[in-house]
Amino acid sequence: MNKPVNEQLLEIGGQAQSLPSVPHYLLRNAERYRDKIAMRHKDLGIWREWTWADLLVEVRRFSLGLAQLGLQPGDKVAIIGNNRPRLYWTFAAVQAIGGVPVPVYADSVAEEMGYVLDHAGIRFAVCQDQEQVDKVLSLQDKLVGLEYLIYDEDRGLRAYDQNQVLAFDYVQTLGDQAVERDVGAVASWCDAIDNIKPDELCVMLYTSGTTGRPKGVMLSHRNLILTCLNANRFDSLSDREETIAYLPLAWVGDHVFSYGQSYTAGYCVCCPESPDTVTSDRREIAPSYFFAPPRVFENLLTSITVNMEDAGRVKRKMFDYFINVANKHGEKILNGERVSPIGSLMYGLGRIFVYGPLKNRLGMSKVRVAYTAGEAIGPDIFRFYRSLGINLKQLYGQTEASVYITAQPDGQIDADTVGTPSLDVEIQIADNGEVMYRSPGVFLGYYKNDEATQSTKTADGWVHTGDAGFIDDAGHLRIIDRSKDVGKLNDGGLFPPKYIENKLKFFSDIKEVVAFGDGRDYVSVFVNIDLTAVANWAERNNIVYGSYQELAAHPDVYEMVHAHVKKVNADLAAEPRVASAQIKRFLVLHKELDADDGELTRTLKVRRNFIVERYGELIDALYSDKTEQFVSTTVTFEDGRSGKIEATVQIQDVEGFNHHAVHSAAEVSA
Amino acid sequence: METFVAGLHAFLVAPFLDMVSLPDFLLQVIWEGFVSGILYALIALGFVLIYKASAVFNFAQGIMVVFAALVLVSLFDLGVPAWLALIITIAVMGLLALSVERLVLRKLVNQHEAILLMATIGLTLVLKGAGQLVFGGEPKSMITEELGFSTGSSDWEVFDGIVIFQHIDIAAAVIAIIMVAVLGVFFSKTRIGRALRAVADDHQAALSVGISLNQIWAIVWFASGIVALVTGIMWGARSDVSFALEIIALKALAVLILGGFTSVPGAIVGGLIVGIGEKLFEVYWGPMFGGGVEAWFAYVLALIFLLFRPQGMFGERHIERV
Amino acid sequence: MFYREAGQFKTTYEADQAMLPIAQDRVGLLLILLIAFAAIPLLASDFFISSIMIPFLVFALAAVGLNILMGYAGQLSLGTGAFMGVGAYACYKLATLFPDLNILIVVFLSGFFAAGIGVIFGLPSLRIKGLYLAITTLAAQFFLEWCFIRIGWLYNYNDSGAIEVPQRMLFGLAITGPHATPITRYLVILTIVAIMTLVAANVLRGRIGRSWMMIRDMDIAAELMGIRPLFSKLSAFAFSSYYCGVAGALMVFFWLGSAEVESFDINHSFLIMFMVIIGGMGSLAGCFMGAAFIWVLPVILRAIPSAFELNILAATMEHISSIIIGALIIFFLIVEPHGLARLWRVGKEKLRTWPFPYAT
Amino acid sequence: MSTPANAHGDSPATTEPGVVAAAGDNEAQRREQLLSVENVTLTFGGVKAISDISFNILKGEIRAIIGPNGAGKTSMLNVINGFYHPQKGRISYKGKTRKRMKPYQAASSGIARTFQNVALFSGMSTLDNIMSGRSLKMKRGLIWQMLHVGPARREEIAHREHVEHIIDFLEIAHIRKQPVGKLPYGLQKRVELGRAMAMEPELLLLDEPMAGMNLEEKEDMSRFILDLNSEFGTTIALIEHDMGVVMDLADRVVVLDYGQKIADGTPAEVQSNQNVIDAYLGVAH
Repeated sequence: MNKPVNEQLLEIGGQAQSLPSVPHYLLRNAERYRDKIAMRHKDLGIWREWTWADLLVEVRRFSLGLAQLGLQPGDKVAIIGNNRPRLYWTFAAVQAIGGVPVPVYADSVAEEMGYVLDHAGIRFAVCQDQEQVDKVLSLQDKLVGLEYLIYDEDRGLRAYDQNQVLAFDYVQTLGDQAVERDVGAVASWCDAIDNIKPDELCVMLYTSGTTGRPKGVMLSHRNLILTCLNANRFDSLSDREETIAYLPLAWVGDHVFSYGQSYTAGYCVCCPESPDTVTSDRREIAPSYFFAPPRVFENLLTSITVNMEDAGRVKRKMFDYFINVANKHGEKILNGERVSPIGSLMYGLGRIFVYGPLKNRLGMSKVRVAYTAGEAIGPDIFRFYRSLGINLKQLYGQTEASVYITAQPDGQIDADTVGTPSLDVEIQIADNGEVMYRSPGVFLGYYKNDEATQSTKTADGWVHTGDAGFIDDAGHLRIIDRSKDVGKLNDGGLFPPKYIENKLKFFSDIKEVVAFGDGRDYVSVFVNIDLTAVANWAERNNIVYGSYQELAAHPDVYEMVHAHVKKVNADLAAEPRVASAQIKRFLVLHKELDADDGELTRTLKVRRNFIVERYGELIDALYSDKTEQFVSTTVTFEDGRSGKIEATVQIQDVEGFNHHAVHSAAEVSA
Repeated sequence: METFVAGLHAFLVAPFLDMVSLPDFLLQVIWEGFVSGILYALIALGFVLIYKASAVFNFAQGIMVVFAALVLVSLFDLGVPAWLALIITIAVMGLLALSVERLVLRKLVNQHEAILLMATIGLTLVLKGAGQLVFGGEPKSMITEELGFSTGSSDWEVFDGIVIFQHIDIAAAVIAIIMVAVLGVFFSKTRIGRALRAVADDHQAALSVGISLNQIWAIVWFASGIVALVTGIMWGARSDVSFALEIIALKALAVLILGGFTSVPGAIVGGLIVGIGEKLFEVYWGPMFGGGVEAWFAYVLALIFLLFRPQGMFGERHIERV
Repeated sequence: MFYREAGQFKTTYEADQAMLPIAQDRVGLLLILLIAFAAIPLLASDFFISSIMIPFLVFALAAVGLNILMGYAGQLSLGTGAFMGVGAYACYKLATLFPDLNILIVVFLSGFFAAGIGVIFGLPSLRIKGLYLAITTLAAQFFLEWCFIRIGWLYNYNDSGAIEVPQRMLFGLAITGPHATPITRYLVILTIVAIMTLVAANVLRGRIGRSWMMIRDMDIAAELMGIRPLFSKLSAFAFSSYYCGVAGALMVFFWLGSAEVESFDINHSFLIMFMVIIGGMGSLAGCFMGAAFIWVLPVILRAIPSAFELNILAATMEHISSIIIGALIIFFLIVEPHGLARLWRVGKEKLRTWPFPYAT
Repeated sequence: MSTPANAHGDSPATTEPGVVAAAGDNEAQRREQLLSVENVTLTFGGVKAISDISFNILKGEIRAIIGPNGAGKTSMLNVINGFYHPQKGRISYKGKTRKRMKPYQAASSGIARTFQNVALFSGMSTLDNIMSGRSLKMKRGLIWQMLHVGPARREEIAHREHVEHIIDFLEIAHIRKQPVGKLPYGLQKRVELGRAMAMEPELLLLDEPMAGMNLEEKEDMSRFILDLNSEFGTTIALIEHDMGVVMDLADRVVVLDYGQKIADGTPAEVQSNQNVIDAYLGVAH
């Protein structure tokens, strides 16, 4: 088993040296980091640990067992479940015999899952528990190639057909038996790994596009390894990192952070006890490398705010005071800039009384590098965490790129950018504003979908991201919207609706925004206030109101929204490419946009076309010189009855900024 | 074997022979026991009043007796006329009841009974400290005569001997009887009394009739304050007014075991059993143990009693539900 | 706030079940032990050691004993003083009957006598609960007090009726008797108390301790889970009385030097009970806090007049401290019926969840 | 009030004492009898709580005891686990007949139970509560406990591991270290079930395991009960008010009313029994 790893090196960009496949890294780690902890899992109340040497044994046993069951190179193996060690082992075990792991979103309904399993043509499925096994079994008729189901947790599964549904342990004992029969099995297993070529298919990740069926992104060993090595180098990640794996296995981010980067850097991945205990498990582990999508940071901040509302007055005062201090100085200190002595003294006190304990509660005391990506994060939220001293950064990535396209280098952080191109990544902006990239991480293609592959990846390896953006003066990429959604104003200026809407939505008083402007003279918006936040504000300011409608139409509310819009305009004016997209007119909608009325999708996304149709007269009014407009809307009440809401909605003009005015405004607000 | 038989004889037969041989002395002993039994009963009565209405086991009842007596005597020593001193003492006990209700009980509503007990132990410490601080620790003598009680005694010739009755003892007995009677009337005839009983049965029910629990607590504490004062006067007349009484008052706890925590007649009967029993035991059996058995007789009696009838003399057997 | 636990995780059940699972607590305890074993003997005055530390330790041990019974097993007892007395008299008798026996062995043996007596007076607990039981323990208190006076054999028929501690050596050092230095006696007591507290903590977190708490919290459920009330309650009485007995022996042999029945009277029972209440029922740490509070507070109060050169009688201060302690007991019962230990725990919890008001 | 004879005569599914079978249930016939209650009568100070009731529980089944309030269901459980001693009748458990049994003897013979109003040890954490269910399985003596080394420690750890499986089974890992007193009611019920499970009972008595729960909690609890029955083969006798739940869970149902048995059989049989319908609709007796 201690056969030396074939040091077959890949050369990329003349500097990075790497092994040919991910399983090679397992062999290397089992030697180089033999007794270092590779993985932890909180199971039955305590953290079980596996060293890299243990991990190799576990993976090999399972891999040999899979081979005994007849798994062949090229066979697809579905992996379905939460973040559990055995499911991670499955990746390497399958890859070691040349198979292709296909992680699947565990929470997808049977039908969605059926499409992926069928499309990928899986032979084996490794499932976490009974729930997932049942789901797969219910699809069995459609899945002709499916041979075995292997499960991790045996609860409720003992009575299942033992010829088809096997326990993970059992498969491992099959592997052991193979070794007992033939001592050379281990060696030939290692040989098989040596035969893996860097450009062979390593993993297939299905992306759930906003439209159409999921597409299977094929990544090679080279894609994954080089991207991971570069990422490790970029943030100087070493075998000392600890991270917690809690995001879906099927998501490329988790695959790279919790598998690829861990294997290449040799760091430890910790699996939480259950999805319910992630917060406390994170606190116990205190990861040094951490990733979370913006929504996680948003929810955390909300819970911080809510918790602090229950705190005593003095403590709350102190908390607010130090958070202000952090706002003022925190980011500068984190970026290594100079701060006044008083400022750094107060920040030091804040570190003792607030930031340190807060990071401790959040389990982020030891975070060296934290990333957020996936969608835009509210600048206030982003700055909040940074001001506490957490090195939170943004990155921009895609499944097709093996994640990394751009990332923010330490010390060059701006809430509005997603950073500079990652190592070995080239970026260009197409004429229509679309961001394109080329990198060693660029995927092989979409599985069984050449058409889509060709429309996404050019012949010379450039990939269309589908996002519109531009590179600012500092060389940082700024993403403004999906490129297909970016419209043009009549004066030729860009109109990125999402970008504008998100900027407004980052104000907690504003729940939803619909921006108009494509093919029009100027930009105008519908604003939906956030009832909870505004009601709270109203209460504090002694504003009396009888209904949502009344509150929405209140002059003070308008004044507040007006101020928000003005601030957004100032932001927009600061960026030449979107300066012409400043909001000229807005109105506050008299009712909440509601999925029951068809205004939102069930996942609470705005259905723009429907809204254009339904509120045509309001839109017309926005593009006339009216200052108010009567509107009558049919609504569905909670009990299913329908009725009419009538209102006269005010429309307000907002002043714009020119580029110079912005700078002075920015100074004032600072 | 012989020593065993002799011991058995000494323990089971000889004392009774002694009793019969000197019947006048026996009567005297019983009377003495009867009188101290009445005093135990009075202290127990104070406990019962409070326990019935508020489920508070008032450990401070003993010290309240001392405290009341001390206030009375000290006021007199300061030159206050006896009748006025008595009235002021009553007022002080009222004030005490009110403050206990305000400062302690009201804040401990719905707490476990052990916690309430401990609160009254705390109260005991406060009263004891305050009493000693204000009135000093030395024993004082009761102003028996000033309050109109006779200090003399009468003899009763019987069985060829005499039994001596202290007048104050007779007064104590009479007053005790009167007090029990008054309390009986109070509980059954007056509105507040009936309310008290309602509270004892069911707090919720009492509240729904519109009775303030707080008022009731204040009233029962006041009532047991009065009982304490009377007890203090009687006891003080027989011996000195001193803090040693506090320990003796603990015997009322044994009385409660015998009589039950909520029964007025139980307190009386229990008091008499303990009082007479311990005197008889001390006089006829005590010498066998080297004397001083009065100190523990009551408790051991209670203990033995509990082993056979945990629910008390008048209590009902209680069925546990799960 | 100072409890920053992020990064402390357990990989074994041993670590997870440890008495002090939080690293900061372990450091804290280590500091306390260092102060107790090193700093105090080196720095403190004889007065501080013999009038404050030694009594404090003795009472803390007795409070541990009572707390086992009251706080953990839920059985009220007012007989602690007498159980301490049993230990003390037993120790005296053993020490005088077997002068060559190591005094520490004698001390530990004497606890068994207290345990035996405890079991006898604990028997009623099988049929009686709560206040009724408390009263039966009064019987123990007064009966035993009486025994200490009337049975001359117990004090070797001394004229004084008191027990006088003979001198005993350990490693050539006088540890009891008039020639034992306060520091020696302090260190002996400290070691014994530390070990016995550890043992108590071990028992309390194991099967037996759990069975006591089961009986305390829900005796019916406990019985239906297979706990035998007889064994459970009597073992609590035995264990508790053993601790009280050893505390009593230590009190006489390492603190007072001689004792009469007054040292074991009902007031001492109450004193220990106050320590348990103020310290916190169901908490070993609380025993120490309660003992410190109840013992040290009056010492401080007595020191106040001289510090301010006020001419107040010692007796007066005694009364004032009685009032203050009584008021504090009521105050604690109102504000925090679970005593200082709970306050500490709440405070610690606040520090752990800081800046949040509670854990989420 | 109907007489016992009347009740027997009217109910088609009544079994004679000692006879194992329930009508129409062939599988049950093959099963071994775990417990049988024969002509049990229980009175409190002259008031009959249970009069002349007979029924049995088969190994591995889920047996429901239902009936209106005050029907004597809880008293029946109390009789089974030795908390009440019936004045008349016999109870045989695992083939042995016993007249008087202490609750702790019942516990050591493999009978565990939960309570109608949660009876957790309020001063302890979830973990300790479930650990308390292991009391009977722990053997190490005082000396080892005092030292907390070697065997005592190993024993404690081994039981902790067992308890962790129960915590995992009941999905209560997130409240492992929390004091039970502050938990929501539904979770307390779950912890109580865990505590009973920890005893590894052969017969588990559940007194209204779903009382006061919302729909979701009831579904969870039903799942746990079914899994417990199928995974570990634990025989379960449960009292429940929710007829829907009883119909889903139980293999056989015995119906009590005013301390008497009015029906006994499969859920379907019982549901169509006229006496049962009357009792539930409150027809005057």
